Amino acid sequence: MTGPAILLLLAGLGAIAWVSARARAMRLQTAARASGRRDAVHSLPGYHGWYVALWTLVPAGIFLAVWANVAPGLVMQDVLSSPAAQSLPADDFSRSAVLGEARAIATGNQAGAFNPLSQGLVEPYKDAIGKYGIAGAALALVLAFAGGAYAFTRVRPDFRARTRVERLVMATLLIASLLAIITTLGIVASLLWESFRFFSMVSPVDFLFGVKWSPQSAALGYGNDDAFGAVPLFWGTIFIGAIIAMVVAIPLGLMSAIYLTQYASPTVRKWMKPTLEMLAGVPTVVYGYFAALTIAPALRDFAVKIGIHGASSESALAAGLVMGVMIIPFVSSMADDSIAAVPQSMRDGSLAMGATTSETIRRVLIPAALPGVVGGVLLAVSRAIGETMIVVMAAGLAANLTLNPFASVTTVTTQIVQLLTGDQEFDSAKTLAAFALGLVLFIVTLLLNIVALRVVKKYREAYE
Amino acid sequence: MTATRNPTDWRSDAMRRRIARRYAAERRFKLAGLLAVLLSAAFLAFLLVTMMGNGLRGFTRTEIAVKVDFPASPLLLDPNAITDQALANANLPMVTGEVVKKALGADAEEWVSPTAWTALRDAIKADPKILSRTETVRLPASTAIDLAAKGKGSSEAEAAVDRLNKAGVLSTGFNMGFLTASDGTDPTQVGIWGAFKGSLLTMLVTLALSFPVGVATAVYLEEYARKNWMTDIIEVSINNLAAVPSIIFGLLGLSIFLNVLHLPRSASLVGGMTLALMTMPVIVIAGRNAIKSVPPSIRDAALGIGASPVQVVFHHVLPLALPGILTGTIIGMARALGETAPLLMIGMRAFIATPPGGIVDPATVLPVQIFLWSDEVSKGFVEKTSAAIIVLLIFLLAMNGLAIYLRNKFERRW
Amino acid sequence: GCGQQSGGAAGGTRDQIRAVGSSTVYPFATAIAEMFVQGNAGMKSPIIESTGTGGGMKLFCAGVGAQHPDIADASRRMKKKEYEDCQKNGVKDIVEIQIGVDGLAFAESNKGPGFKLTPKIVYEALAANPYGKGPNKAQTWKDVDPSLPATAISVFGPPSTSGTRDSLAELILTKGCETDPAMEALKKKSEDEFKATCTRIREDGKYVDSGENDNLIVQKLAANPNALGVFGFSYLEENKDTLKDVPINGVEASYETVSTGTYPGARPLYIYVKKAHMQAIPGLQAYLNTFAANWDPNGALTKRGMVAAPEAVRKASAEAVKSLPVLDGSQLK
Amino acid sequence: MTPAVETKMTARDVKVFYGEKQAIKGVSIDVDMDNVTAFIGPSGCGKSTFLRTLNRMNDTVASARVEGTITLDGEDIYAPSMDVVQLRARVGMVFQKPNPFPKSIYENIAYGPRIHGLAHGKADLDVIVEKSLRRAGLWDEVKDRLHDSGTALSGGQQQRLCIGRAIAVEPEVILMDEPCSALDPIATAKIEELIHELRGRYAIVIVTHNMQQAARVSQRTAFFHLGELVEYGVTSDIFTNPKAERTKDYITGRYG
Amino acid sequence: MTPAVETKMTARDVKVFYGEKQAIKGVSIDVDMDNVTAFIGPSGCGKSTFLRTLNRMNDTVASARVEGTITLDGEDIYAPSMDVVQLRARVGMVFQKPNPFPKSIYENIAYGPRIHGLAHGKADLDVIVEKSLRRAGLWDEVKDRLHDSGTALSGGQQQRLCIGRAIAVEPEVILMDEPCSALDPIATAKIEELIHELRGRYAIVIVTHNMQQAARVSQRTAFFHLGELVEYGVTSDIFTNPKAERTKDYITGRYG
Ligand SMILES: Nc1ncnc2c1ncn2[C@@H]1O[C@H](COP(=O)(O)OP(=O)(O)OP(=O)(O)O)[C@@H](O)[C@H]1O
Ligand SMILES: Nc1ncnc2c1ncn2[C@@H]1O[C@H](COP(=O)(O)OP(=O)(O)OP(=O)(O)O)[C@@H](O)[C@H]1O
Ligand SMILES: [Mg+2]
Ligand SMILES: [Mg+2]
Ligand SMILES: O=P([O-])([O-])[O-]
Repeated sequence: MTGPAILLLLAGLGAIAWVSARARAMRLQTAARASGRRDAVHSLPGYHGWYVALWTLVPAGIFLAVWANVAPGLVMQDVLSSPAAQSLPADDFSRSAVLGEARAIATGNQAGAFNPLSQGLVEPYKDAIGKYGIAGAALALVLAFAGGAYAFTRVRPDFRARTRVERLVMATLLIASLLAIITTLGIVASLLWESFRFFSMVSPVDFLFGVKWSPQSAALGYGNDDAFGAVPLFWGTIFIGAIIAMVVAIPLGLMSAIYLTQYASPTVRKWMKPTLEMLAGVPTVVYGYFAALTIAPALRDFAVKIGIHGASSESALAAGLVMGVMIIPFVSSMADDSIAAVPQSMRDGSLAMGATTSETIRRVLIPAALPGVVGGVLLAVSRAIGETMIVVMAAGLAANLTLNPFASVTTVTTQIVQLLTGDQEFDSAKTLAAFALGLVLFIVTLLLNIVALRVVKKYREAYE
Repeated sequence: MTATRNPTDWRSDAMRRRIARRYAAERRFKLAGLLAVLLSAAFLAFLLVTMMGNGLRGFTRTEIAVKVDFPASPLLLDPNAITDQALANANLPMVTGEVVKKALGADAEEWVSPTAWTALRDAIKADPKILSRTETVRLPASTAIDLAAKGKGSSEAEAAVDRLNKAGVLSTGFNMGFLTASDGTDPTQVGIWGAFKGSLLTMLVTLALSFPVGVATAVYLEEYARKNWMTDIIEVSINNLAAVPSIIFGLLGLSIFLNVLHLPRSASLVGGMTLALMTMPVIVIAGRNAIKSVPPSIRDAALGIGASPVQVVFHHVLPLALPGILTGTIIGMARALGETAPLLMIGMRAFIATPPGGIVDPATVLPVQIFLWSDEVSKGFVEKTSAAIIVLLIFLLAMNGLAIYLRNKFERRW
Repeated sequence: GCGQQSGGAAGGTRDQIRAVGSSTVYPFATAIAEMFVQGNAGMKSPIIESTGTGGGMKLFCAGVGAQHPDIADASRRMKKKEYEDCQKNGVKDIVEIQIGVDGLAFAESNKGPGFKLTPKIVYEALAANPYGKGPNKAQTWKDVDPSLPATAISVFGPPSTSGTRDSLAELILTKGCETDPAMEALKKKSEDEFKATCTRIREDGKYVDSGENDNLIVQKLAANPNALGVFGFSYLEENKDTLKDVPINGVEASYETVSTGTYPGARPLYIYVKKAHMQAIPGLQAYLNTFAANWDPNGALTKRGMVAAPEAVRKASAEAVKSLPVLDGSQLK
Repeated sequence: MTPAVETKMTARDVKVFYGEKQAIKGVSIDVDMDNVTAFIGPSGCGKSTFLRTLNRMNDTVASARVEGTITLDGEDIYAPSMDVVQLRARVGMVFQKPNPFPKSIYENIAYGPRIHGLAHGKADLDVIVEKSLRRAGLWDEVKDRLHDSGTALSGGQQQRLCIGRAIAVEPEVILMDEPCSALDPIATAKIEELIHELRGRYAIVIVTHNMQQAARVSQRTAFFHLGELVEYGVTSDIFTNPKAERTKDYITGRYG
Repeated sequence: MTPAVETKMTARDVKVFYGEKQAIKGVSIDVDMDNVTAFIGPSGCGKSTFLRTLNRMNDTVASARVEGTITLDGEDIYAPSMDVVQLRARVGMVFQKPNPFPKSIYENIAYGPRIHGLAHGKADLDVIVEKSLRRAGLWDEVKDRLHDSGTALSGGQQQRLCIGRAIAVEPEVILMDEPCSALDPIATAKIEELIHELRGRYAIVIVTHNMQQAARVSQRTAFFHLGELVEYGVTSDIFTNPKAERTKDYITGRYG
């Protein structure tokens, strides 16, 4: 029996269970209600239906899921004990290649064999798959019937079916929310594990404090010593994401938020706010393309014109500038929220003293909203340093420690992409370095985020 | 206490000057705000205009009308047995070259696209009887001619365009192929359909995974979770996941989905799973805010007449929060649709010239296609890249617009 | 679900050809892929990833089976070490096919000063440790050779996983290095030390490692008139309107000089195929045939900037496509 | 204090804590069937808190903890065997701010009967809806627009809708927490009139901050102060002749 | 109604609209120097709205529109030549909920003098701060912690701080909108005492929903209802001998 067929059958059983249990509950309840006691009836008939249907479906479903993982092993055992399997090659690699091919042919996923050995195994495979398929289906059906029957006997007017069904709903919700933890753990585990392997080749001190970054030469076999000093990357990341981008984004974002919330007419606000939000909706690959093709050459020409000869066509400034623009809506929406969270009474208080609007904003609203704004800026920084495509396309790969915005610097994310695209050898220090960089990036953004949320939360509480 | 102060003389000159100064500062401040808004908007406009300027040309292509005398051509085909394989064996590229040379001169072979023969093939397939007569077929021009016809070509190509124009065989029209074809090597022949379908499949996986989980999590946290250490951990995890750089999710996808679980490389399935992890926290946070904004009085009302907590949520809270949740979901999906970096990590950057058939087939997505084209050698790709960007932007802006519309429409003041 | 089908045992299924490797070969491999699809009705398009020759070799040699690529594109010959790696992982029967020739081109922007270089100049400008005499101090081209302009040295080139980089080391840097007789002695003394001295490139930002995307280098060069770029000849051909060639030893890179081998940077292009995959992957043979049908001097590939191999080599390669001879590892270096 | 009427609910030594903080400090009270009972007292004295213990609405406040015994028809409502959902159907509640569901008027009333399975078929439900709206004194005003949104009604109508909604599930007790404080005088008068009509059919408990209102609608008044029940008795006695000093001070407007 | 005292502000036929909706329907009133004037009336009758027209705080509500004439010392405060910034300095305001700025106590008081340039140097400012805090009856309680945050004070202290803040710019009129409604009885008593002390130095207008409070602190009372000024007169008259029926009903608790 095939997978879809058995699933369809189960679904049908579930539907039957639902309908019959509901009908039975309805009959019983009508009788019970006649007794007049209010608590003679507990749940709506529909809940009885769900209760029985779930008992029919869930155990059988769980069994099938387990079976799907166990059965291939059993099939394999069966096949291996067949006479044709005796001639299989001894080494694991070719052996599993043959078995895999035979299975693919048996299940119709592959047309013909290119290894003659596998042709002989196709029949045993087909037999075994058929045998265990039927066994699994039968067991599932038995379980479905047993579960359904058990539940059906419990349908009584005062049976608390709703409570049971709701308990399952709650359990499902809880499990869903645990997924967030699992993802986080997955990230941490994968980063930690690969980074651990990296740090067994390269000392963490060299990595964190070294000033020379040249993983390519390490890959060429010149040794790992002092090839993985990540300080220039950190600097480049900070220079582009936390300095240049913020110099653009903070004033523009903050002032936009102030203008739109405090001065603009409702019509202007209604149109300009979504317009600015559009800046956040433009994908970063577009910003990257724009930075690399339009902004960077223009900046370079400009730099050369004003006499900076070393200007690179992949300057930190181009990437930072464009990234700053991308960040504007983040800053402005955080600033907007923070300013809006300052109680109206503060504003009234100041205006009633005879302060002008700008005095009120500068001397009361902004100081009062400052924690929120700072939190927002921290979030924006964390966003900027994790941004990848803009720097991959517009920033350079040269690991320079420089203060010159027209020079080329490289960033952590650029290097991660660089190290991992293409070459996928999982035990060279070069590949693993990407994970170490990822770990640093993760930790830093995590800390920034935690601090920012703390600050913002504290601030919110202050006005609650 | 010192001697009582005199009442302030608000009419004194000093005071008047002071007030004038204060008003001037007020105007300056307001102007600065206005400038900030305008500057930001101007940047957006500049970006869009640049993309449009480059990209609109990408939606058109230049064709050369060539008179083909089929019976006289070196084509050995039986009009009654036109199969794909027969066409494939007929050496059409060579035939096309000959035909073009015959019609337009010895150097004309360079003027049509290297894949121009497909136009010939399609013409024969559409009407095999064509083989017995002379017929004009429109062949796509080569990149050089195409660019020159659009005013961006080299001097030689421009001379050729002049000649063709004089002969009256050159025409520029809407490039349907750009919407229906997939990746390719010749810019005049590429299209976005493959990448677009890849995006679609990827988004489908993302949505199927992140929406139910995200909503369930939001409901649990907002409505049922008691405040304890576990809820705290869940909350912190979600808030942090929302801020984790996307590339980290790529690393996760690479090391877990590909290297541990051995899921297929470059597939929409893995792309979708990776992006789902990224999108889920966005949905959770939006969902929680939407749920939070449903006033407690509604819950009280339902509880007060004997609805169970689960009924309260499913009958009242969720329907009311749905617009907010959908808004958040659309925004999250829009972000996922524009995402590039994590997908590079899991190999969705290969050259794939046929659209994916399912979620386990190798695929690429629109933003990655843009990234790949931006690195192409041929200059014809510049306008194609911008054109693809326009398509992507239209989708994203439409999604964001929809979200804003939903938000405004259903924004309730309780 | 899917993990069990495609992973686990090596069988599984894949009905698309998968090729990885050289960015130099990439445009030709994709062009062939396209023709393959058009010429073979119903075939799915091959998947081709540009990872650089070295990166491609690593993926290629990782094993036999659906999850490993069928073809490695290379802009240099397979190295002995890579061959051994392949053998270790069960990739026993490898077929080597030379598809054409490429030139390692040096280029500058059309607005550039017009460099004229020799391997010696290049070596002295780019080596990390010229002639083993300590770190490279040259800042401007003039420091290297008085005939050159006093602009800062700035060379965009491919990364270490790339065959182009290997070719740069082998065809140019080593030649330049060997102009110093002391190096001969060093070579005899220690092969490793010789290699390090002659091929290691400086890392102080003068040589800018620009990733696998040669096109990016092209764009950056166009924007930066004082810089030099190193990449495959086809890229230069495609961008003649913004870039111009920099002659080496007075020889310009052109179709003729490369194909005849008079250009010092000429190098062969290869593809490597797993014999074990020939029957498992539908269309693999047809894909190779498509290559063979298009690598002639007036074939489709030369239109895309590849230089056809000499007649004899083409004949041998065509034969290889038919008979699929297994590569003998002992010939490799 | 010991009238010869049927006692519907009793509370004995009820204490309510919000976390550490005690909001109700041992209150004992009897609510009987034929009277309207009013809870008065200054803001924050615990009137709402105590009211909400009577139908276990305090269960929804995570930090709240209730001690003592409360019975409905002699049955302990905090006993594990008590099903909260049923309890709340039997002890209905009307809130300070009218809170109709953002659904049609019809659906507002029909919701309760639906989830409790009280109606068999559409016709049955129609009957329940009409009856409940009539009892809530709203039928004539809304009978032509049953499918308009409940939130489109005026405040006073909304509050009557909420009362109708509570009535629809056939409760035995109706708790009202300042049901008129958000309404204008005319709407207030209507609700007060409605309470008069409902009296006797249901045991009614009403919290109010308006002493005049307490005097007008109730027969029994309980005065709370700082979480304690200071005085409980016949309404006219409390207002004309309060026994406790605190009650007197409150009634004469010394605080609150 | 025509006492022989100095009239500080006059309002003539003032109408206020919020968009379409009219909140004040032609109110004329005189506020004089030596008396405390109380505005009473049920919730939503327009007390706050009218109060806010007196220092043009309604300008900050986009939808609000004011008609009629209001003068301060005979000068039309809605005339184009009137500078709002000055006006608000001259007509100070204290709000319902204490709203100190989240700055130090010192800075809260110093804010007004600073922006208006009333102090010349630090010493001068110190003097102003001390004097204002003394007048607000807060000096002794806070003199040792002038640099603590103003929000760390108790509610009553915060409200006195807000009064001190208003005083610091030497206003001529002080408007108070239910200044005690968020305070406990003891803090309320302190504020009422303060109002007594300030009387005569400033023209004071106070909105209150507590009639006892109006009776205690004011000499003139204006009763508003549905946007109209129903009755205005000497406080004791209004409370003991109201002329209008509505006033009487309100004072005896018939509505509100
Ligand atoms: N959810 C809660 N958590 C903590 N404390 C609470 C909560 N609800 C009420 N309280 C506190 O319990 C006390 C009694 O509150 P309650 O709402 O019962 O007073 P009330 O008499 O109804 O006042 P009001 O007339 O203002 O409605 C108050 O001190 C209040 O602050
Ligand atoms: N910003 C506003 N926009 C629209 N309507 C408003 C606004 N502020 C007040 N109103 C309306 O104007 C009317 C008078 O309101 P106002 O706040 O002046 O009343 P009040 O007498 O102060 O009441 P309370 O005692 O509740 O403070 C009310 O109907 C109110 O709803
Ligand atoms: Mg209450
Ligand atoms: Mg008011
Ligand atoms: O990409 P390469 O050709 O330089 O290996």
